[in-house]
Amino acid sequence: MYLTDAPIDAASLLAAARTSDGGVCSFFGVVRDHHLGRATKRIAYESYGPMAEAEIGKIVEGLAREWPDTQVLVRHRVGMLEIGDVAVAIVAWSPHRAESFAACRAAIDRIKATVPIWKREIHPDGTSEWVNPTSESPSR
Amino acid sequence: MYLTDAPIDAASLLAAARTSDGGVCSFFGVVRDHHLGRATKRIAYESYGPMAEAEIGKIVEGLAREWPDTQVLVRHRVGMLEIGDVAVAIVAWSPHRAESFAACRAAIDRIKATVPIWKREIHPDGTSEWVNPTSESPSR
Amino acid sequence: MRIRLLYFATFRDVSGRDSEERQVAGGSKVSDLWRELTGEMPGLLRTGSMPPAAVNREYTGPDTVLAEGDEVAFLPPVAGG
Amino acid sequence: MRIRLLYFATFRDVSGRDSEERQVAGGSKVSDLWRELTGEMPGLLRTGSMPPAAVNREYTGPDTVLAEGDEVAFLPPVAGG
Repeated sequence: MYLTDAPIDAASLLAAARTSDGGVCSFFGVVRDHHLGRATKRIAYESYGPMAEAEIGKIVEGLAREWPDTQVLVRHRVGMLEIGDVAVAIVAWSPHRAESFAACRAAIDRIKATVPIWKREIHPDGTSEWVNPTSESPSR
Repeated sequence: MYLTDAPIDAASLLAAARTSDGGVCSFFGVVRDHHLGRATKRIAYESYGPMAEAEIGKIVEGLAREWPDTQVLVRHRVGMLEIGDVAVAIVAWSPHRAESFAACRAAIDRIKATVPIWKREIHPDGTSEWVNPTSESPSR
Repeated sequence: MRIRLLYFATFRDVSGRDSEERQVAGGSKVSDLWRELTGEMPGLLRTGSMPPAAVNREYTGPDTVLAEGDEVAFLPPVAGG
Repeated sequence: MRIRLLYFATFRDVSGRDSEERQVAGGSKVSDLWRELTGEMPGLLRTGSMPPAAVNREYTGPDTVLAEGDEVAFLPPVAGG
Protein backbone atom coordinates (compact mmCIF):
# COMPACT_ATOMS: atom_id res chain seq x y z
CA MET A 1 0.00 0.00 0.00
CA TYR A 2 2.70 2.54 0.97
CA LEU A 3 5.70 0.56 -0.26
CA THR A 4 6.29 -0.21 -3.89
CA ASP A 5 9.04 -1.81 -5.92
CA ALA A 6 7.88 -0.02 -9.08
CA PRO A 7 9.14 3.45 -10.08
CA ILE A 8 7.29 6.32 -8.39
CA ASP A 9 5.92 8.84 -10.87
CA ALA A 10 6.04 12.04 -8.86
CA ALA A 11 3.88 13.92 -11.32
CA SER A 12 0.94 11.52 -11.28
CA LEU A 13 0.68 11.73 -7.48
CA LEU A 14 -0.14 15.44 -7.52
CA ALA A 15 -3.48 15.06 -9.28
CA ALA A 16 -5.62 14.10 -6.29
CA ALA A 17 -6.52 17.59 -5.01
CA ARG A 18 -10.00 18.15 -3.61
CA THR A 19 -11.86 21.30 -4.65
CA SER A 20 -11.49 22.59 -1.09
CA ASP A 21 -7.67 22.40 -1.23
CA GLY A 22 -5.78 25.64 -1.71
CA GLY A 23 -2.25 24.45 -0.95
CA VAL A 24 -0.32 21.39 -2.01
CA CYS A 25 3.09 20.80 -0.46
CA SER A 26 5.10 17.86 -1.67
CA PHE A 27 8.46 16.35 -0.89
CA PHE A 28 10.32 13.92 -3.07
CA GLY A 29 13.43 12.21 -1.80
CA VAL A 30 15.62 11.45 -4.78
CA VAL A 31 18.70 9.25 -5.10
CA ARG A 32 21.65 11.62 -5.47
CA ASP A 33 25.12 11.02 -6.80
CA HIS A 34 27.06 11.56 -3.58
CA HIS A 35 26.88 10.96 0.17
CA LEU A 36 29.29 12.17 2.84
CA GLY A 37 31.79 13.19 0.19
CA ARG A 38 31.81 9.87 -1.68
CA ALA A 39 30.33 9.17 -5.10
CA THR A 40 27.19 7.03 -5.24
CA LYS A 41 26.35 4.83 -8.22
CA ARG A 42 23.03 3.42 -7.01
CA ILE A 43 21.23 2.61 -3.75
CA ALA A 44 19.60 -0.63 -2.64
CA TYR A 45 16.60 -0.02 -0.38
CA GLU A 46 15.57 -2.85 1.94
CA SER A 47 12.58 -2.90 4.26
CA TYR A 48 10.95 -4.93 6.97
CA GLY A 49 7.92 -4.82 4.72
CA PRO A 50 4.90 -5.59 6.91
CA MET A 51 6.22 -3.51 9.78
CA ALA A 52 7.15 -0.62 7.48
CA GLU A 53 3.60 -0.61 6.08
CA ALA A 54 2.20 -0.58 9.61
CA GLU A 55 4.54 2.18 10.80
CA ILE A 56 3.75 4.42 7.84
CA GLY A 57 0.04 3.73 8.48
CA LYS A 58 0.46 4.94 12.07
CA ILE A 59 2.27 8.06 10.91
CA VAL A 60 -0.48 8.86 8.40
CA GLU A 61 -3.14 8.36 11.09
CA GLY A 62 -1.23 10.63 13.46
CA LEU A 63 -1.02 13.34 10.81
CA ALA A 64 -4.77 13.07 10.17
CA ARG A 65 -5.41 13.63 13.89
CA GLU A 66 -3.06 16.61 14.10
CA TRP A 67 -4.13 18.22 10.80
CA PRO A 68 -7.70 17.00 10.24
CA ASP A 69 -8.26 19.18 7.15
CA THR A 70 -5.10 17.93 5.46
CA GLN A 71 -4.88 14.87 3.24
CA VAL A 72 -1.46 13.18 3.08
CA LEU A 73 -0.21 10.65 0.55
CA VAL A 74 2.95 8.59 1.14
CA ARG A 75 4.83 6.28 -1.23
CA HIS A 76 8.19 4.67 -0.50
CA ARG A 77 10.11 2.66 -3.00
CA VAL A 78 12.20 -0.40 -2.19
CA GLY A 79 14.66 -2.38 -4.30
CA MET A 80 17.53 -1.13 -6.45
CA LEU A 81 17.31 2.58 -7.30
CA GLU A 82 19.38 4.61 -9.75
CA ILE A 83 20.50 8.25 -9.49
CA GLY A 84 17.48 10.53 -9.95
CA ASP A 85 14.94 7.88 -8.95
CA VAL A 86 12.30 8.94 -6.43
CA ALA A 87 12.80 6.96 -3.22
CA VAL A 88 10.03 8.57 -1.18
CA ALA A 89 7.12 10.81 -2.13
CA ILE A 90 4.92 12.83 0.23
CA VAL A 91 2.05 14.99 -0.94
CA ALA A 92 -0.03 17.04 1.51
CA TRP A 93 -3.16 18.81 0.31
CA SER A 94 -4.80 21.34 2.61
CA PRO A 95 -7.15 24.30 2.48
CA HIS A 96 -4.23 26.43 3.75
CA ARG A 97 -0.54 26.52 2.94
CA ALA A 98 0.86 26.53 6.48
CA GLU A 99 -0.84 23.23 7.25
CA SER A 100 0.27 21.66 3.98
CA PHE A 101 3.91 22.50 4.76
CA ALA A 102 3.68 21.38 8.38
CA ALA A 103 2.05 18.03 7.60
CA CYS A 104 4.43 17.32 4.71
CA ARG A 105 7.49 18.10 6.80
CA ALA A 106 6.25 16.07 9.75
CA ALA A 107 5.53 13.12 7.45
CA ILE A 108 9.03 12.89 6.01
CA ASP A 109 10.73 13.55 9.36
CA ARG A 110 8.73 10.80 11.07
CA ILE A 111 9.22 8.35 8.22
CA LYS A 112 12.97 8.83 8.40
CA ALA A 113 12.95 8.44 12.17
CA THR A 114 10.94 5.26 12.65
CA VAL A 115 10.04 3.31 9.51
CA PRO A 116 12.18 0.15 9.19
CA ILE A 117 13.82 0.83 5.84
CA TRP A 118 17.54 0.66 5.22
CA LYS A 119 19.70 1.72 2.35
CA ARG A 120 22.98 0.41 1.05
CA GLU A 121 25.04 2.90 -0.94
CA ILE A 122 26.84 1.33 -3.87
CA HIS A 123 29.92 3.21 -5.05
CA PRO A 124 31.30 3.35 -8.60
CA ASP A 125 34.12 0.97 -7.59
CA GLY A 126 31.58 -1.67 -6.55
CA THR A 127 32.09 -1.34 -2.80
CA SER A 128 29.03 -0.60 -0.69
CA GLU A 129 27.90 0.14 2.84
CA TRP A 130 24.74 0.50 4.85
CA VAL A 131 23.86 4.11 5.62
CA ASN A 132 23.79 4.97 9.31
CA PRO A 133 22.02 8.33 9.68
CA THR A 134 22.55 8.38 13.45
CA SER A 135 26.24 9.07 12.78
CA GLU A 136 25.46 12.01 10.49
CA SER A 137 24.09 15.54 10.68
CA PRO A 138 20.31 15.64 11.24
CA SER A 139 19.67 17.63 8.06
CA ARG A 140 21.00 14.88 5.81
CA MET B 1 9.66 34.74 -17.26
CA TYR B 2 8.02 34.06 -13.87
CA LEU B 3 4.50 35.12 -14.81
CA THR B 4 2.41 33.26 -17.33
CA ASP B 5 -1.14 33.45 -18.58
CA ALA B 6 -1.03 29.81 -19.73
CA PRO B 7 -1.99 26.90 -17.45
CA ILE B 8 0.82 25.74 -15.16
CA ASP B 9 1.51 22.02 -15.48
CA ALA B 10 2.73 21.17 -11.98
CA ALA B 11 4.04 17.78 -13.03
CA SER B 12 6.32 19.02 -15.79
CA LEU B 13 8.06 21.45 -13.44
CA LEU B 14 9.41 18.69 -11.22
CA ALA B 15 11.68 17.18 -13.86
CA ALA B 16 14.62 19.58 -13.53
CA ALA B 17 16.52 17.85 -10.70
CA ARG B 18 20.30 17.84 -10.82
CA THR B 19 22.11 14.59 -10.01
CA SER B 20 23.38 16.20 -6.80
CA ASP B 21 19.85 16.86 -5.53
CA GLY B 22 18.48 14.56 -2.84
CA GLY B 23 15.39 16.51 -1.82
CA VAL B 24 12.71 18.26 -3.82
CA CYS B 25 10.13 20.31 -1.95
CA SER B 26 7.35 21.88 -3.95
CA PHE B 27 4.37 24.05 -3.19
CA PHE B 28 1.43 24.57 -5.50
CA GLY B 29 -1.18 27.17 -4.68
CA VAL B 30 -4.45 26.01 -6.16
CA VAL B 31 -7.73 27.86 -6.68
CA ARG B 32 -10.15 26.44 -4.12
CA ASP B 33 -13.92 26.52 -4.00
CA HIS B 34 -14.32 28.71 -0.91
CA HIS B 35 -12.79 31.69 0.87
CA LEU B 36 -13.72 33.09 4.28
CA GLY B 37 -16.85 30.97 4.35
CA ARG B 38 -18.15 32.03 0.92
CA ALA B 39 -18.29 29.90 -2.21
CA THR B 40 -15.86 30.77 -5.00
CA LYS B 41 -16.61 30.13 -8.66
CA ARG B 42 -13.36 31.40 -10.18
CA ILE B 43 -10.61 33.91 -9.47
CA ALA B 44 -9.22 36.67 -11.67
CA TYR B 45 -5.51 37.29 -11.03
CA GLU B 46 -4.13 40.68 -11.99
CA SER B 47 -0.52 41.82 -11.77
CA TYR B 48 1.67 44.85 -12.18
CA GLY B 49 3.57 42.69 -14.63
CA PRO B 50 7.02 44.22 -15.02
CA MET B 51 7.30 44.98 -11.30
CA ALA B 52 6.04 41.51 -10.34
CA GLU B 53 8.70 39.95 -12.56
CA ALA B 54 11.36 42.12 -10.95
CA GLU B 55 10.16 41.39 -7.40
CA ILE B 56 10.09 37.64 -7.96
CA GLY B 57 13.57 37.94 -9.48
CA LYS B 58 14.82 39.65 -6.32
CA ILE B 59 13.22 36.97 -4.16
CA VAL B 60 14.87 34.20 -6.19
CA GLU B 61 18.24 35.98 -5.95
CA GLY B 62 17.81 36.34 -2.18
CA LEU B 63 17.02 32.62 -1.83
CA ALA B 64 20.13 31.75 -3.87
CA ARG B 65 22.24 33.81 -1.47
CA GLU B 66 20.69 32.26 1.64
CA TRP B 67 20.65 28.67 0.31
CA PRO B 68 23.46 28.55 -2.26
CA ASP B 69 23.10 24.79 -2.87
CA THR B 70 19.38 25.03 -3.51
CA GLN B 71 17.81 25.69 -6.90
CA VAL B 72 14.37 27.35 -6.83
CA LEU B 73 11.83 27.59 -9.63
CA VAL B 74 8.85 29.97 -9.47
CA ARG B 75 5.86 30.28 -11.78
CA HIS B 76 2.83 32.49 -11.15
CA ARG B 77 -0.23 32.49 -13.32
CA VAL B 78 -2.32 35.55 -14.13
CA GLY B 79 -5.69 35.91 -15.81
CA MET B 80 -8.91 34.03 -15.14
CA LEU B 81 -8.45 30.82 -13.17
CA GLU B 82 -10.94 28.05 -12.47
CA ILE B 83 -11.24 25.84 -9.35
CA GLY B 84 -8.31 23.42 -9.23
CA ASP B 85 -6.05 25.54 -11.45
CA VAL B 86 -2.50 26.09 -10.19
CA ALA B 87 -2.03 29.78 -9.43
CA VAL B 88 1.53 29.57 -8.13
CA ALA B 89 4.17 26.86 -8.30
CA ILE B 90 7.42 26.71 -6.33
CA VAL B 91 9.91 23.88 -6.66
CA ALA B 92 13.10 23.78 -4.57
CA TRP B 93 15.77 21.18 -5.30
CA SER B 94 18.57 20.73 -2.80
CA PRO B 95 21.14 18.16 -1.74
CA HIS B 96 19.34 18.03 1.64
CA ARG B 97 15.70 18.02 2.65
CA ALA B 98 15.81 20.69 5.36
CA GLU B 99 17.11 23.27 2.89
CA SER B 100 14.56 22.30 0.25
CA PHE B 101 11.71 22.85 2.71
CA ALA B 102 13.15 26.11 4.06
CA ALA B 103 13.76 27.64 0.65
CA CYS B 104 10.35 26.54 -0.69
CA ARG B 105 8.54 27.96 2.32
CA ALA B 106 10.48 31.22 2.23
CA ALA B 107 9.73 31.56 -1.49
CA ILE B 108 5.96 31.33 -1.17
CA ASP B 109 5.85 33.48 1.98
CA ARG B 110 7.89 36.25 0.35
CA ILE B 111 5.92 36.09 -2.89
CA LYS B 112 2.68 36.51 -1.00
CA ALA B 113 4.11 39.39 1.02
CA THR B 114 5.59 41.60 -1.66
CA VAL B 115 4.85 40.65 -5.27
CA PRO B 116 2.28 43.03 -6.82
CA ILE B 117 -0.40 40.52 -7.75
CA TRP B 118 -4.05 40.83 -6.80
CA LYS B 119 -6.97 38.48 -6.96
CA ARG B 120 -10.66 39.07 -7.38
CA GLU B 121 -12.89 36.29 -6.07
CA ILE B 122 -15.92 35.68 -8.24
CA HIS B 123 -18.86 34.06 -6.45
CA PRO B 124 -21.47 31.75 -7.98
CA ASP B 125 -24.02 34.62 -7.92
CA GLY B 126 -21.75 36.76 -10.11
CA THR B 127 -20.69 39.20 -7.40
CA SER B 128 -16.98 39.61 -6.79
CA GLU B 129 -14.45 41.35 -4.58
CA TRP B 130 -10.73 41.93 -4.32
CA VAL B 131 -9.06 39.77 -1.71
CA ASN B 132 -7.40 41.68 1.12
CA PRO B 133 -5.09 39.27 2.96
CA THR B 134 -4.10 41.93 5.49
CA SER B 135 -7.56 41.61 7.01
CA GLU B 136 -7.28 37.82 7.34
CA SER B 137 -5.37 35.25 9.39
CA PRO B 138 -1.71 34.94 8.37
CA SER B 139 -2.03 31.23 7.51
CA ARG B 140 -4.60 31.83 4.80
CA MET C 1 6.60 67.99 -14.49
CA ARG C 2 4.88 64.92 -15.85
CA ILE C 3 4.62 61.49 -14.29
CA ARG C 4 2.76 58.35 -15.28
CA LEU C 5 0.44 56.94 -12.63
CA LEU C 6 -0.82 53.34 -12.65
CA TYR C 7 -3.89 51.99 -10.85
CA PHE C 8 -4.45 48.35 -9.87
CA ALA C 9 -7.23 46.26 -8.32
CA THR C 10 -9.38 48.29 -5.89
CA PHE C 11 -7.58 51.50 -6.82
CA ARG C 12 -8.49 50.99 -10.46
CA ASP C 13 -12.10 50.40 -9.45
CA VAL C 14 -12.09 53.65 -7.44
CA SER C 15 -10.33 55.78 -10.07
CA GLY C 16 -12.11 54.23 -13.01
CA ARG C 17 -8.87 53.99 -15.01
CA ASP C 18 -5.77 51.85 -15.50
CA SER C 19 -3.31 54.71 -15.81
CA GLU C 20 -2.96 58.42 -16.43
CA GLU C 21 -0.38 61.03 -17.27
CA ARG C 22 -0.31 63.63 -14.52
CA GLN C 23 1.32 67.00 -13.84
CA VAL C 24 2.94 67.36 -10.43
CA ALA C 25 4.90 70.23 -8.92
CA GLY C 26 8.71 69.97 -9.08
CA GLY C 27 10.08 68.55 -5.80
CA SER C 28 6.87 66.66 -5.02
CA LYS C 29 7.30 63.59 -2.84
CA VAL C 30 5.44 60.31 -3.04
CA SER C 31 3.47 61.33 0.06
CA ASP C 32 2.48 64.65 -1.55
CA LEU C 33 1.08 62.77 -4.55
CA TRP C 34 -0.87 60.41 -2.28
CA ARG C 35 -2.38 63.39 -0.43
CA GLU C 36 -3.39 64.96 -3.72
CA LEU C 37 -4.96 61.75 -5.04
CA THR C 38 -6.93 61.02 -1.89
CA GLY C 39 -8.19 64.62 -1.94
CA GLU C 40 -9.66 63.96 -5.38
CA MET C 41 -10.69 60.34 -4.69
CA PRO C 42 -11.46 59.73 -1.01
CA GLY C 43 -12.37 56.15 -1.95
CA LEU C 44 -8.64 55.39 -2.12
CA LEU C 45 -8.52 55.75 1.66
CA ARG C 46 -10.51 52.56 2.18
CA THR C 47 -7.24 50.71 2.70
CA GLY C 48 -6.32 53.06 5.56
CA SER C 49 -3.01 54.92 5.68
CA MET C 50 -0.74 55.36 2.68
CA PRO C 51 -0.24 52.02 0.95
CA PRO C 52 3.13 50.77 -0.30
CA ALA C 53 4.27 52.81 -3.28
CA ALA C 54 6.45 51.91 -6.24
CA VAL C 55 8.44 54.33 -8.36
CA ASN C 56 9.77 52.89 -11.60
CA ARG C 57 8.77 49.39 -10.51
CA GLU C 58 10.63 49.43 -7.20
CA TYR C 59 9.15 49.75 -3.71
CA THR C 60 10.00 53.12 -2.26
CA GLY C 61 9.21 55.21 0.81
CA PRO C 62 6.88 58.22 1.22
CA ASP C 63 9.75 60.73 1.17
CA THR C 64 11.05 59.79 -2.27
CA VAL C 65 11.12 62.86 -4.50
CA LEU C 66 9.48 62.34 -7.88
CA ALA C 67 11.22 63.08 -11.15
CA GLU C 68 10.04 63.84 -14.66
CA GLY C 69 8.83 60.70 -16.42
CA ASP C 70 8.58 58.53 -13.31
CA GLU C 71 6.18 55.60 -13.37
CA VAL C 72 4.35 55.67 -10.03
CA ALA C 73 1.92 53.21 -8.49
CA PHE C 74 0.27 52.95 -5.11
CA LEU C 75 -0.30 49.27 -4.39
CA PRO C 76 -3.39 47.86 -2.68
CA PRO C 77 -2.66 44.94 -0.33
CA VAL C 78 -1.09 42.25 -2.53
CA ALA C 79 -2.67 38.80 -2.67
CA GLY C 80 -0.60 36.60 -4.94
CA GLY C 81 -0.13 32.88 -4.55
CA MET D 1 9.64 -22.04 23.50
CA ARG D 2 10.14 -21.08 19.89
CA ILE D 3 10.38 -17.64 18.34
CA ARG D 4 11.13 -16.42 14.86
CA LEU D 5 14.01 -13.98 14.55
CA LEU D 6 14.51 -11.65 11.57
CA TYR D 7 17.76 -9.98 10.52
CA PHE D 8 18.01 -6.83 8.39
CA ALA D 9 20.76 -4.74 6.80
CA THR D 10 24.01 -4.82 8.81
CA PHE D 11 22.58 -7.43 11.18
CA ARG D 12 21.90 -9.74 8.26
CA ASP D 13 25.46 -9.22 7.04
CA VAL D 14 26.79 -10.11 10.51
CA SER D 15 24.56 -13.13 11.10
CA GLY D 16 24.73 -14.39 7.53
CA ARG D 17 21.01 -15.09 7.44
CA ASP D 18 17.63 -13.41 6.88
CA SER D 19 15.79 -15.22 9.63
CA GLU D 20 15.88 -18.20 11.95
CA GLU D 21 13.66 -20.19 14.27
CA ARG D 22 15.12 -20.11 17.75
CA GLN D 23 14.52 -21.75 21.13
CA VAL D 24 14.43 -19.35 24.09
CA ALA D 25 13.76 -20.02 27.78
CA GLY D 26 10.21 -19.30 28.99
CA GLY D 27 10.00 -15.83 30.53
CA SER D 28 12.85 -14.46 28.42
CA LYS D 29 12.77 -10.75 27.80
CA VAL D 30 13.81 -8.89 24.69
CA SER D 31 16.96 -7.76 26.50
CA ASP D 32 17.82 -11.38 27.39
CA LEU D 33 17.58 -12.36 23.75
CA TRP D 34 19.82 -9.46 22.73
CA ARG D 35 22.44 -10.51 25.31
CA GLU D 36 22.34 -14.06 24.00
CA LEU D 37 22.68 -12.98 20.38
CA THR D 38 25.56 -10.60 21.01
CA GLY D 39 27.31 -13.36 22.95
CA GLU D 40 27.18 -15.52 19.84
CA MET D 41 27.76 -12.69 17.36
CA PRO D 42 29.77 -9.83 18.87
CA GLY D 43 29.63 -8.10 15.46
CA LEU D 44 26.05 -7.10 16.30
CA LEU D 45 27.47 -4.70 18.88
CA ARG D 46 28.93 -2.45 16.21
CA THR D 47 25.86 -0.24 16.52
CA GLY D 48 26.55 0.26 20.23
CA SER D 49 23.91 -0.42 22.89
CA MET D 50 20.75 -2.46 22.29
CA PRO D 51 19.04 -1.23 19.12
CA PRO D 52 15.30 -0.65 18.82
CA ALA D 53 13.43 -3.96 18.88
CA ALA D 54 10.16 -5.02 17.31
CA VAL D 55 7.96 -7.87 18.48
CA ASN D 56 5.26 -8.89 16.04
CA ARG D 57 5.99 -5.83 13.89
CA GLU D 58 5.59 -3.25 16.65
CA TYR D 59 8.34 -1.31 18.41
CA THR D 60 8.72 -2.53 21.97
CA GLY D 61 11.00 -2.00 24.97
CA PRO D 62 13.79 -4.20 26.38
CA ASP D 63 11.61 -5.54 29.21
CA THR D 64 8.92 -7.05 26.98
CA VAL D 65 8.54 -10.76 27.79
CA LEU D 66 8.62 -12.98 24.73
CA ALA D 67 5.89 -15.48 23.94
CA GLU D 68 5.74 -18.66 21.88
CA GLY D 69 5.61 -17.89 18.17
CA ASP D 70 6.66 -14.24 18.46
CA GLU D 71 8.28 -12.61 15.45
CA VAL D 72 11.24 -10.65 16.80
CA ALA D 73 13.62 -8.25 15.07
CA PHE D 74 16.38 -5.98 16.28
CA LEU D 75 16.53 -3.00 13.97
CA PRO D 76 19.76 -1.34 12.82
CA PRO D 77 19.50 2.48 12.51
CA VAL D 78 16.78 3.10 9.95
CA ALA D 79 17.55 5.17 6.87
CA GLY D 80 14.40 5.48 4.80
CA GLY D 81 13.51 8.45 2.64
